Amino acid sequence: MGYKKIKKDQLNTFLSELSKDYTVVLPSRSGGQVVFAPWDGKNTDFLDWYKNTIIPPKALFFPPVEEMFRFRKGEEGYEIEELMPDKRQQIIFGIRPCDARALKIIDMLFADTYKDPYYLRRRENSLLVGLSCNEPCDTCFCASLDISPGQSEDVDILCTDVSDNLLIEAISEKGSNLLSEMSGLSDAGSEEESKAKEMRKSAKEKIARQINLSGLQEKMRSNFENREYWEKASKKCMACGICTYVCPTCHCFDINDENRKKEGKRVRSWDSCKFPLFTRMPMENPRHEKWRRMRQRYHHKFEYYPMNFGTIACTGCGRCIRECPVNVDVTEIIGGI
Amino acid sequence: MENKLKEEARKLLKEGKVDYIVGYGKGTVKFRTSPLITNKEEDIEGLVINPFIANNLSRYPAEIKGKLGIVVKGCDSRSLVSLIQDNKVKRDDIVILGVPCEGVVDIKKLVEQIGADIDQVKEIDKEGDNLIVKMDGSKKTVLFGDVIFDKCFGCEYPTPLEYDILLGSEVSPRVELEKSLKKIKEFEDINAPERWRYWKEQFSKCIRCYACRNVCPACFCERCFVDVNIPQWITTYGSWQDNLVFQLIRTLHVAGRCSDCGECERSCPVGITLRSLQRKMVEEVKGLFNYETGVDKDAPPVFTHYEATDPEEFIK
Amino acid sequence: MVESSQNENIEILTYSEVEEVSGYIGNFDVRIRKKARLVDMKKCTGCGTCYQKCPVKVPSEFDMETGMRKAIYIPFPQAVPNVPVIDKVNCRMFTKGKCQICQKLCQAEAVDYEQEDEVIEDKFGAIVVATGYDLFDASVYGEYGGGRFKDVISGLQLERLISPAGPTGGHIVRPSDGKEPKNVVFIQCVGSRDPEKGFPYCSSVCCMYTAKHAVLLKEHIPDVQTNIFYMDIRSAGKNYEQFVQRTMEQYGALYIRGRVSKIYQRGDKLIVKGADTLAGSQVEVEADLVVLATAITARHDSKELAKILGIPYDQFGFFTELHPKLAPVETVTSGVFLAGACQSPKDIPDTVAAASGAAVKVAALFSGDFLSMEPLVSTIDTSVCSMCKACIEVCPYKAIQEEEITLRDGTKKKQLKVLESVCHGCGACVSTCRSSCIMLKGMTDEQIFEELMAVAQ
Amino acid sequence: MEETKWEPKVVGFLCHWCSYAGADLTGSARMEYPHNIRIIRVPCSGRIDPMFILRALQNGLDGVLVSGCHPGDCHYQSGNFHARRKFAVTRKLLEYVGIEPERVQFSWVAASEGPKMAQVVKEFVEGVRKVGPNRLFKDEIKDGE
Amino acid sequence: MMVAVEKDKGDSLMEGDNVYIPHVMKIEKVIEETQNIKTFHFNFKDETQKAQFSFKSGQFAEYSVFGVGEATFCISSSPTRMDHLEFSVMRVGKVTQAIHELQEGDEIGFRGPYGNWFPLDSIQGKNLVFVGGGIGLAPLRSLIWNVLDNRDIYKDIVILYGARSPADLSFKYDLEAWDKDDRVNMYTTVDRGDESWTGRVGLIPPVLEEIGPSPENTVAITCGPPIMIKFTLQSLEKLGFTHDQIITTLEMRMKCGIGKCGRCNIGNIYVCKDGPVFTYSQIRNFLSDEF
Repeated sequence: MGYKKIKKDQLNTFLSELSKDYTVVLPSRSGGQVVFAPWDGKNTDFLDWYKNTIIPPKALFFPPVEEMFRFRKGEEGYEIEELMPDKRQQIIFGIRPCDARALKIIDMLFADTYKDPYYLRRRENSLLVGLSCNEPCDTCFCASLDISPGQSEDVDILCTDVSDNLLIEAISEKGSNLLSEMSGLSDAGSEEESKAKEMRKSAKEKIARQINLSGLQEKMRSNFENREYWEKASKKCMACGICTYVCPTCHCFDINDENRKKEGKRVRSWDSCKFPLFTRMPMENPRHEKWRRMRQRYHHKFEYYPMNFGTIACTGCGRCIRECPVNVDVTEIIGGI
Repeated sequence: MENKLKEEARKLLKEGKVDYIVGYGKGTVKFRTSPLITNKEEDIEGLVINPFIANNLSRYPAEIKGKLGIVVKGCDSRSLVSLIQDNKVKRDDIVILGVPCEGVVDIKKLVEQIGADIDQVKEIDKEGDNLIVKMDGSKKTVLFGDVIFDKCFGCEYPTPLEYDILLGSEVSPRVELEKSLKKIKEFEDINAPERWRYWKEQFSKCIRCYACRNVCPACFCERCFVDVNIPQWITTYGSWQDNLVFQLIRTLHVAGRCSDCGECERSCPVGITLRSLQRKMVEEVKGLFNYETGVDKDAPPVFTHYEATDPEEFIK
Repeated sequence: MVESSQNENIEILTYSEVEEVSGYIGNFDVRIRKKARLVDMKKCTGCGTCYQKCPVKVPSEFDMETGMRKAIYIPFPQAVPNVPVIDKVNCRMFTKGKCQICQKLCQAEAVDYEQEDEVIEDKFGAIVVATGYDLFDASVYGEYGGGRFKDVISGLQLERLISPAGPTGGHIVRPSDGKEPKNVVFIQCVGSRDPEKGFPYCSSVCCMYTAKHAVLLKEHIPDVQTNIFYMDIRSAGKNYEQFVQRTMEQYGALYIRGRVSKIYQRGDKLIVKGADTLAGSQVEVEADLVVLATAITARHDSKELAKILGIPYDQFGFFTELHPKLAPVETVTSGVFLAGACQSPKDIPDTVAAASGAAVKVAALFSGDFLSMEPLVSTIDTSVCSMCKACIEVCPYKAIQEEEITLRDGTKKKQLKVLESVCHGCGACVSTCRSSCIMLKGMTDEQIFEELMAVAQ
Repeated sequence: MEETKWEPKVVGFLCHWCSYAGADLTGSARMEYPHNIRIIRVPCSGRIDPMFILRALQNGLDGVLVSGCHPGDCHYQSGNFHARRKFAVTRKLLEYVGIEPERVQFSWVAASEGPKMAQVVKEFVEGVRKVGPNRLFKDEIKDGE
Repeated sequence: MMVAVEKDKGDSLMEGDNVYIPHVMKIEKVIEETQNIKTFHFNFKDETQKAQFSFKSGQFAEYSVFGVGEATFCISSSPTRMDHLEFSVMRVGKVTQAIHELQEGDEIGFRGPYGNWFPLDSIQGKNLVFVGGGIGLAPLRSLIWNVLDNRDIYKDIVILYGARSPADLSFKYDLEAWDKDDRVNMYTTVDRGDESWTGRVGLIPPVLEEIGPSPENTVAITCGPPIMIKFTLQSLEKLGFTHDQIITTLEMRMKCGIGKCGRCNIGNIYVCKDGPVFTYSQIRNFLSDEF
């Protein structure tokens, strides 16, 4: 499928055409924070300032708070009304390659053995339009997880910002069908393609930070018992939930009921293995100490997930490094094993 | 000032006066420092003092057992003293290395001032009262006073009141209260329903990561009231009502112990203006009971004793 | 006094002071300092030669300076135990270093100058505070002579003069020249009901003892004329009013309703100038003797004692009872009871009633080996307590104490414990505890939560 | 509860020894006070936690009255003194955050002040009626309201 | 002699697509075992669901009290007696407290069955030693009745059940039934007896060693509080049992029950999806100092 391109100032028309039968979601900073929000129909200046959102796009599929079903005590007992996400298709515009890969990673878990209806329904209803990174952040280290900032197979359509216009490339079959229906796209010339390739190469070099994963699994298994290492690594950690909530591949959750007897909702919400209550049982709590919880988090991502699903549950987006109040750095800890 | 700190820290460790040194180490992210907690002498070299030392280290003595040598700025030292008042830290268990602080740079303000992204900035160094910001190819000077945290404007005690070793000469307080309270005054001018709607929006962003609680030195409880499930006062999932109630009760718990170190607002990943709540309480407690946090380590905590002349005009 | 000294259940510790009280109801640890009286109680036979021969004479506190006593003395003849004490301040042996007359003369060799204070530490179940009162020092009143006139005496001094065991053997004489007074003036409410002097309250007993004095004076000196300046006579007790009427009618006491503005000396007489509001005229009385009905105040050291016992006191230094109407003999600190004037000025019948009330309360306390309490007490969940001890400071009853336990693996751990017997269930600790690990039984957070849910239905 | 005639529904935290007894006295002295108030008895005003106030408002109650003994005659000596400090700070915070001050009222009512209790409750309920129903914690705040 | 424990069992997924929606069941009977343990008999409200439902002993389910929350308990009745289902609860927290307040006729949410099960086929033709502690008898009970219902496939069976005190002995009616049943040798012990207790007194491990079942062609199945399991495993080793011959259930905090929420994750296995039934050898290799 040849490359398409569109002038950046025509992006507006392109998006409004899309939003006829899709809800378009793209990065916005109206509320002071960079978040994915439904398009307000007008401004598309995010191309100039957008690096990445604080809360990852996983929140669009696995929201921080999600109502699962409503129960009501009728005359002859409880009725349950399922609260499924609405049917409307949505387009996530501007998702970065690292976040797209992260979605692919947690797809595996949510689909393993028991299908998670809420997450998978939203995934089926949405179409990812990726935006390759030209200016990676200082905290990014996606290169060392062989995710190239400029290229992504995990999206349906990939756009690359080539100075004045946007190179559009259909990746998935769904993406190409959508592109074929779209009008107002002209074929990209070869020099745009070469500029895009060279942009991608330069973006990859710009990534200074990297994480050394060589022989990680054996190293981690042997280092599991090394209590002193984990205690030192977790001494400054505050055991808050930021690193797990801003991480695109973290998927742990908690299920609670609304606190009313007659009628209420069951709610799924994010939870973090960093909190002591995560594994607290009436008799004892296997992971009461802070260092055990930090060890569990890193082992789950870099040892257990690869054993179960064959891929490391980290995409090097660097959010946990940037957002951590005390600057605990995963590359330092994993590198130091 | 850094060399004096390293020298003192090494001495403390060598003489075995302290088990751990808690100080600021170079962060792996540019222009950020990260707490450095070590008992090995070779790590002491990593200690730094620069205009980016934002963390409030007095959170650690409550967690780490044993004797600690701890580096504190003005506001941190007041949190430490408040912990001593709360019997959480024994004064002779800690050796306080006081840093007279001229203010800490707020990266968000710096980015606004220079108009470029922080990743482009290669180097920042401080000369006298302005900062030289070096980017690849261009250089900008910014007035230091324009980019420090709001809290630093209203700082009455830049030099720690309680210290064993002072790492530099005293610093005169920079009491520009109206700048420090600008946000709070602005906020108070809008009418009540608007204010409520503002907090409703703010706390619908909250994802309950509890960073504001875990970062705050005044929040040292073993088990927080939020984790109580019999009765379930506050839901564990983040509905905006419960987030707001959680923060209001936390603010009341911290009132009288908050030294306005601004860590809660700085750490909040979704950028909720928490300092407007806490700083308001600092003003109220000073106004009502003429009590300032962490100024006198023998004074009883403000809510465990009372005066017969406490204000009560609001009580019918 | 004698009867109680012989009762084997009662141990009398005189010349002793309570230094420290800790623990709680049923388990008070009390440290008592039995000061050295320099006379061995076991050997002394009470013969009295020592205090007859002692060369030193000092004004006697018991007789309110109307009489004298020796450096080695017993306060009054029927004192129990009948063993003298040596007053180190005035005894020549200590001021000049030599004398020892009493030691030489004492056949029982009971005098021992090297005797040391003895400290007794013991466990007690309850404490009854009956430390009495002090008299207000009227010399503060310039208009009554400011203490310059010897013939202006207080009611208690007159009591000593009337008492047969007193310094004048019961003969009422003027302290200045020893003559019998013919014209006596009594002035009521000296210090009492006077906010400037800091005693706005009525001492409640002076009207009655002044009436009694007027009667006794008449009996001792048939031709005496008593004049009593009063504001209003408080005779509320049983037959009290009849007694006052009788004083007026049978004993010719002249009750003048008005205040005395000045007393000055003229010759050997004291001129008392005052008003008579009923007649609406000035009055001047030539008196041989003026008796001031001075106010009853709390003991000068009552505040220190209250701190030692951990009981509250009011602004005058009187100890505060648990409830003015419903629990006048108990205090907030359970196990500590009050009897008599130390709680508030009382006359003898009220004091006896309060004392028996306190005694019965103690007896009730000791009746069973378990203390039956209201179950409204709080408990601390020590597994989540972060030891900030705010609850200790907030508890009005000091019911939360720190204890040390040894865990299974031998390590020692400090934790807080609520003393069920002391806690009154006010709940101040529950709302102060920020991590809500204190539960008040009967008023738990869960109950209030359910109530709130129900109310909002 | 159809909306035509909205009646404010308020809760009162009364301390057992004074205010609760005062309210009792109000009743026994046949004095009227509005029926909108439901009373929750607490041993002392020191027992009242700001969480109760916020929970009451979150449950949709239109007002919270907190009443205790006059300073000095608290049955537990210092309960109301500590409470007074806590209420002072709580009130300032609630007002700052945008909760109408009339919704949360503090008062001292002694056991003997029956009439005062009736008067405090009347004034309080009128104040809440003026401010209108409590929509604070509702999700859909329509702008018109 | 490795006792294989199957890992994937997608087939028994009952609900069409949404695995989180519980079934509303009616409680038929409540038995007060001890002052903090209760057993509930419950049943489906409509027959169609009941017909499709099948489970194996050792599996657990998520029980929800609407408005309070969900909790994880094993199904303690035997699959061979499908007239009703049973589960037992010890009162320890918010949800268990709410469950204890349920009476007959009330309704309860039920989601499951989840997890793997006792390897029925591979223990055929073997001697069985059941060691249960306190509430630990609940999962065992399901297997014991299952085994007794087709008794002849198995050799001789030893049941050892212990509790802290006579008052804490639960499932007394089962204990008597097994005591009278001569096909089974039944031992009951209590840590501390009281005046009315005539039976054996002593902790489970020493009593187990005293009974001394031979490890020859035997499988031991044990459940109970962590401390009891720790010492029981030691005494089993002393008796010569190899780690493959010991099967136990692992106690972990569970919420979703389907291997997603991350709570019960130890090593690369999810106790709720891949367990809770494990052989001791399996536990040894993925478990380290966590327990």
